[in-house]
Amino acid sequence: MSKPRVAIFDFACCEGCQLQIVNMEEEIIDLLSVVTPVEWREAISDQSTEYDIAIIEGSITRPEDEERLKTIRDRAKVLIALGACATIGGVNKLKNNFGMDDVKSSVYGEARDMPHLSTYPTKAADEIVKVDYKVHGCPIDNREFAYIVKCIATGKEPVIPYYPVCVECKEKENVCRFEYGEICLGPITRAGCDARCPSNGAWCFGCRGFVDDPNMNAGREILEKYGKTVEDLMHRIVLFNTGRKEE
Amino acid sequence: MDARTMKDIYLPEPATLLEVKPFTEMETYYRIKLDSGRPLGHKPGQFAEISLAGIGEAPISISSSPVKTDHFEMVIRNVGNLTRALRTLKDGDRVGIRGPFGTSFPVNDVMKGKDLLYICGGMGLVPMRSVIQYTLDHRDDYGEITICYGTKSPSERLFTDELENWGKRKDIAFLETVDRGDDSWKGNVGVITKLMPGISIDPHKTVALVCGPPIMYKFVLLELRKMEMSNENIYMSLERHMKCGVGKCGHCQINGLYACQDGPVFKYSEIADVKEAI
Amino acid sequence: MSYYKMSEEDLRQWVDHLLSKVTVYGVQAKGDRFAFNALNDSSSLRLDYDVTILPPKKYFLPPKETLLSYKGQKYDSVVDEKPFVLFGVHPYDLAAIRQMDKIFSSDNNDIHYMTRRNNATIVALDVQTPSAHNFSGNMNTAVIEGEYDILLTKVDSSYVVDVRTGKGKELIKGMSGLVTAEMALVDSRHKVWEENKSRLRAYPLKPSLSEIPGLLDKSREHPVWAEKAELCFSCGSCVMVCPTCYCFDVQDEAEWDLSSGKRIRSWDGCMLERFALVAGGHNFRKTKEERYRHRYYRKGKYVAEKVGEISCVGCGRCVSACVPGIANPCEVYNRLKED
Amino acid sequence: MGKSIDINVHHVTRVEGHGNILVKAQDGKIEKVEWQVPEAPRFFEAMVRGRNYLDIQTIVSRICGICSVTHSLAAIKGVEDALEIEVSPQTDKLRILAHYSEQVESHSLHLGYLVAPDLLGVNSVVPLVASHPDVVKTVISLHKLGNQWMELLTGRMTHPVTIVPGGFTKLPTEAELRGLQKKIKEGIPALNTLKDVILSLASRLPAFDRPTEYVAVKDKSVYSFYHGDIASTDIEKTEDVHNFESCVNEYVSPQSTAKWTKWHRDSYAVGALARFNVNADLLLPMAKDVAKEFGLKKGCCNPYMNNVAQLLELYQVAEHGLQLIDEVLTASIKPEKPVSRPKAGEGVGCVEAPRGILFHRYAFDARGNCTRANICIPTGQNHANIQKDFEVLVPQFMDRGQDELKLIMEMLVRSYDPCISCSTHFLNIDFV
Ligand SMILES: Cc1cc2nc3c(=O)[nH]c(=O)nc-3n(C[C@H](O)[C@H](O)[C@H](O)COP(=O)(O)OP(=O)(O)OC[C@H]3O[C@@H](n4cnc5c(N)ncnc54)[C@H](O)[C@@H]3O)c2cc1C
Ligand code: SF4
Ligand code: SF4
Ligand code: SF4
Repeated sequence: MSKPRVAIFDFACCEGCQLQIVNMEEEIIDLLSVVTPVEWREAISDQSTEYDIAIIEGSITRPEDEERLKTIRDRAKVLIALGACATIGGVNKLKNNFGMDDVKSSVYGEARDMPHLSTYPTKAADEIVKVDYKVHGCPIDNREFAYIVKCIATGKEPVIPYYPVCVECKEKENVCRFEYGEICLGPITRAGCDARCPSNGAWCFGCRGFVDDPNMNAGREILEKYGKTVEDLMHRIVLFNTGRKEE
Repeated sequence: MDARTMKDIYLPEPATLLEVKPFTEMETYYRIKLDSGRPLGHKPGQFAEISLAGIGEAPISISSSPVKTDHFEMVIRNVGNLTRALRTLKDGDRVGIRGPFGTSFPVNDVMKGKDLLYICGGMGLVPMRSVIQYTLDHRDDYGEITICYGTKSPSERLFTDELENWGKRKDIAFLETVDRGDDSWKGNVGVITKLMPGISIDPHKTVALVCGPPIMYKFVLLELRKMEMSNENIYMSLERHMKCGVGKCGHCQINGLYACQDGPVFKYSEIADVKEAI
Repeated sequence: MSYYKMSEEDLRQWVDHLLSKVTVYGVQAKGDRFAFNALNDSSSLRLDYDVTILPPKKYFLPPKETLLSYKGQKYDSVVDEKPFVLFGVHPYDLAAIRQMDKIFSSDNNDIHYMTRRNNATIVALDVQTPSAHNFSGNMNTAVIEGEYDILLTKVDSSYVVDVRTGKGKELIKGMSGLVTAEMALVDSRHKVWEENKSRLRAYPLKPSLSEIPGLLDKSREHPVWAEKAELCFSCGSCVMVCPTCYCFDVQDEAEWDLSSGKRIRSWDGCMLERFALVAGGHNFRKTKEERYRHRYYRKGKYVAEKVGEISCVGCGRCVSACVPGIANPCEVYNRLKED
Repeated sequence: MGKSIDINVHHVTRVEGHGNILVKAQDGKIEKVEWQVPEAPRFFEAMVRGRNYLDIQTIVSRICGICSVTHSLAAIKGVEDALEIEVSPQTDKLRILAHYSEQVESHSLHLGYLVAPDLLGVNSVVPLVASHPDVVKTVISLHKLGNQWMELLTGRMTHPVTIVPGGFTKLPTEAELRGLQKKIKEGIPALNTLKDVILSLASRLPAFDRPTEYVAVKDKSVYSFYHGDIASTDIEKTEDVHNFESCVNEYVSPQSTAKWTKWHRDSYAVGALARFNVNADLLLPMAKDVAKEFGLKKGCCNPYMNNVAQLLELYQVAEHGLQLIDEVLTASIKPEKPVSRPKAGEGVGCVEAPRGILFHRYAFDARGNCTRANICIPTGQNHANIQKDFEVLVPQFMDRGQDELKLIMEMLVRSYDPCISCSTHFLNIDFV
């Protein structure tokens, strides 16, 4: 591909993943040497319908967004889902644990039935269109983003960790959160974040989605060993992985 | 040990692709020369690591006979990053080479003077071709030579010119089959083991050499047993995931054996009890 | 061979002296645990630690390291030649380094590992505080003879400094007021050693060490593999923390110019799902059970046969790192012996 | 000239989130002037129900990537208020320090990447890389300072990890804090460069005054972002944060269906200018000097001057940040662990986001699970004020022609530094 044209689009999300691109700081200039941005509402004023690579941030929560996503997919040669909202639904899927009417009235009360408040259970991008690459995480890790962009530019399939966060957590020489009696989602969550949360004294929240074959059965038995229940585990899992069985 | 005088076992040597030729939809043929002019110096059955900077490295069998020293040949199936990138290269492009590595077929001792039975499934012909060529180059050193070759379909046959040649030769028996035929295919149809009952050999003066996809070995071995071949006289080349090729990375372990160093060519009697081998 | 006697205070002074000349990695507190890290001054050095979270292998085989750099299709070796001192290595970890040395120097010499190794001076330290999971007493590695440049043993309130090699001598050179240890003190280390051999046995090991390879030979179909593996997360924690595990992966990473970059080696592990997966999609150890079994065969037989001793040094790190609590080599080998 | 105008900016660019501007005028008669927000509603208040108090800040930080620390802090304060958790002075100082990092990150991003292109007459920061490399370098260095500062205190750039109810999961070391102090000091020359650039372009900020009410947090002795009551330029007395609902007075506008806010007038403004108008006397010397240089005085009612107020706040947090680090270092870092336990209760957390005052209210059951939440975000509070500005601005600037009017209107929206994706509570109006 000769210098691909890139457009970035956002759906329901906090735009924190786009911010990670901005957070590349000086490296953005390098990034611009590899791709040409043609639409990026948060950073530039241009808008375009012609692009090779579309980067999608955010979840799909309304019928009109679904249509917009399909149009983008049709136009783009390559579609990248950026961040947990797009790759797995992320926190937006917490909503799916409730009825939609309940969700609307609890926030908007009387106004809940207004047409622009239409909302349906949150979907990740790949529940609607084919996604070519996923940049996992909430927010994404911009080094991984840079790596994936470079791979696409060189025609290489990026090698994304398939194994759990524990691998990186060990490399970071952390004490396992389970030793502190906490439930950590590290053993079932895809690595690639450098065990960011455990390395900062927290448990893994599971924002990169599950590994290919999470051992849920083990999860259950082990909880007993640590005096926890399946409910405790689910309470934690729903945060980023509501309704997500496995990748 | 002074680091400066030690050789870096991971450092590829520069090499040039003399010829790049697509063989089938999936496989591409490469003729390669080391830039230093040094002959690769491989033995039949060995492999080398081929590198493309930025993409990666992979173990690939050397497909040509060691008799040719000014270049060597490889045939590579497009299955992933490196192999896909290699397919886009042109004559004159550069690659990196490490090797040769691994064990080889015993052309100069065990095989000498024996009848040879080659059984190659699909890509298995690629490593086997180096030893087939070698034994044909030294035809007088060996007894009867039988080559069995099976592919999934006629379009997947490799080295078709050579196959035709083998078919015409009177001093060897060449048998072929495909799993599924097509309109143009006039030959045998069926899996490779279907060829075997028709072959009559003297199990005591025959060496069998086997290479093919993981699934093939079990069935071929059953047939060889029926022919009363002893495990001592069966050689096979095995594939495993490999990262270093020099016995460090751990990926290619077959129980306690390293496919990169103890293999890829194994005498079957040495691995008959190695549970993960077949 | 020479023996000196130092108080803990002298020892710290010595470390500070070293720090003015060379990088020293020593054990420091990390939260409520311990880890090897670069020392800034001797005050944070802990000689009473029980076990470090990661073994010192990280200094010879780092979690991530650049093997080569490339520009176009031209490669160059990247070799880390900085000398350093590893201060306070316990005997079991030293035994593991001895095994790794064999792996990385035999047959094909790995200059990346070996250069670091040759540039390292190792100050060993006899265990003062046993960790809760250490069973090095069972593995013959609670005490080590040789392999080190200097060995420190705390006897009562002073340290015996046993200088073994030229590198060791170099390290102690320039220290003023060195006091030679009297022979009685040197000999009294045997008491410490005997004590360590018997107290570093957090778990019983029923088979003898020489028995283990044979036991494994006949235990491929043993039910213990499936039973334990049932709970395995394939998380690789056990291999990452193991001082004798050395499997690795290699990947290329491009710079932004897309034509130059690095070939990077990183830790990998046979417990991870795709470790033995080949291009055609065939996974030679597809199930958790196969992978779990492989690890114990590697420790007790495969690598053991290569290096001449059981490839578990009994540090107990895998025992504490495994969330489901299934990674205890003693438990596994005992089961094989029992049935 | 300028008789008929038809502006339809579908998604104002270089703002966080989606907002549209609509103006229709026929023969000089204005038919429609609207500020719309078609952002997909995200329902955070509904989603946190049933979640444990330990998870609240993790969820609500995802309301907004650019004010994630602020949302986390508001949530944590709300939780601690409800659960009656007291934190140590060390935690308090380090939180304020963490909060400052976001002001630096957000303000420098806003001024450098989003506003500067307008002032320099280009479409985005991209052409500036070639035309004004020094400006870009300066902006990057400040933005990076904010991010490194944030990463040190919160464990990450965007979506903090370490700040939790009761304290910090991981504390910075004293050496790291000293390193930060050094970096902040090194950042001051960059700030001066940015200031000089903006000063040289200040004349390009449209001259437009519209008196309105300004609302911000007020504390006794510091220019506050974190502690304090609710203050308004329309009244003397401050209001307790627990009564925030009676200040924001969310209502449905007859002109649109959006929920807007008002207090003593039709609309009020929040943000840097509001904070300045409320707290100007408490600025530290460096920021005071900058105000003087720009001629910015308390009582300013030109919304475009919000950009200048942001600039002087950069000085303010840098100077106060240095002081806070000194105080923490003097007391030396104590290894405290966060302590908290579940309990039924209700509480409010109020802090200043870079773009204005933010309120979170939560109720918890005895197990510490959330039963109710109400979040009132600054951009929601500014929407009505933007609309009112538009209504006065359009007739004043209509003569300038469609293109310039459009730019001036976009610049107005950007000057509020709206963070529309935050608008969990904002309803939009019919689209044309
Ligand atoms: C001794 C030996 C001889 C071989 N000879 C030939 C040959 O002559 N012709 C040929 O086409 N192929 C041969 N192979 C297989 C070849 O090495 C793999 O197809 C190649 O490594 C795939 O690399 P890639 O970068 O294209 O794929 P990747 O993108 O790296 O991977 C695709 C898939 O292959 C797996 N894989 C990665 N590396 C290896 C590896 N080194 N070995 C096996 N699987 C891997 C990955 O896990 C993944 O599932 C041989 C392998 C061995 C061990
Ligand atoms: S803290 Fe979490 S990620 Fe780290 S090792 Fe433990 S379970 Fe795995
Ligand atoms: S197997 Fe476990 S106990 Fe043995 S050396 Fe490795 S980590 Fe230590
Ligand atoms: S640490 Fe335990 S769960 Fe993880 S791979 Fe090893 S045995 Fe399996």
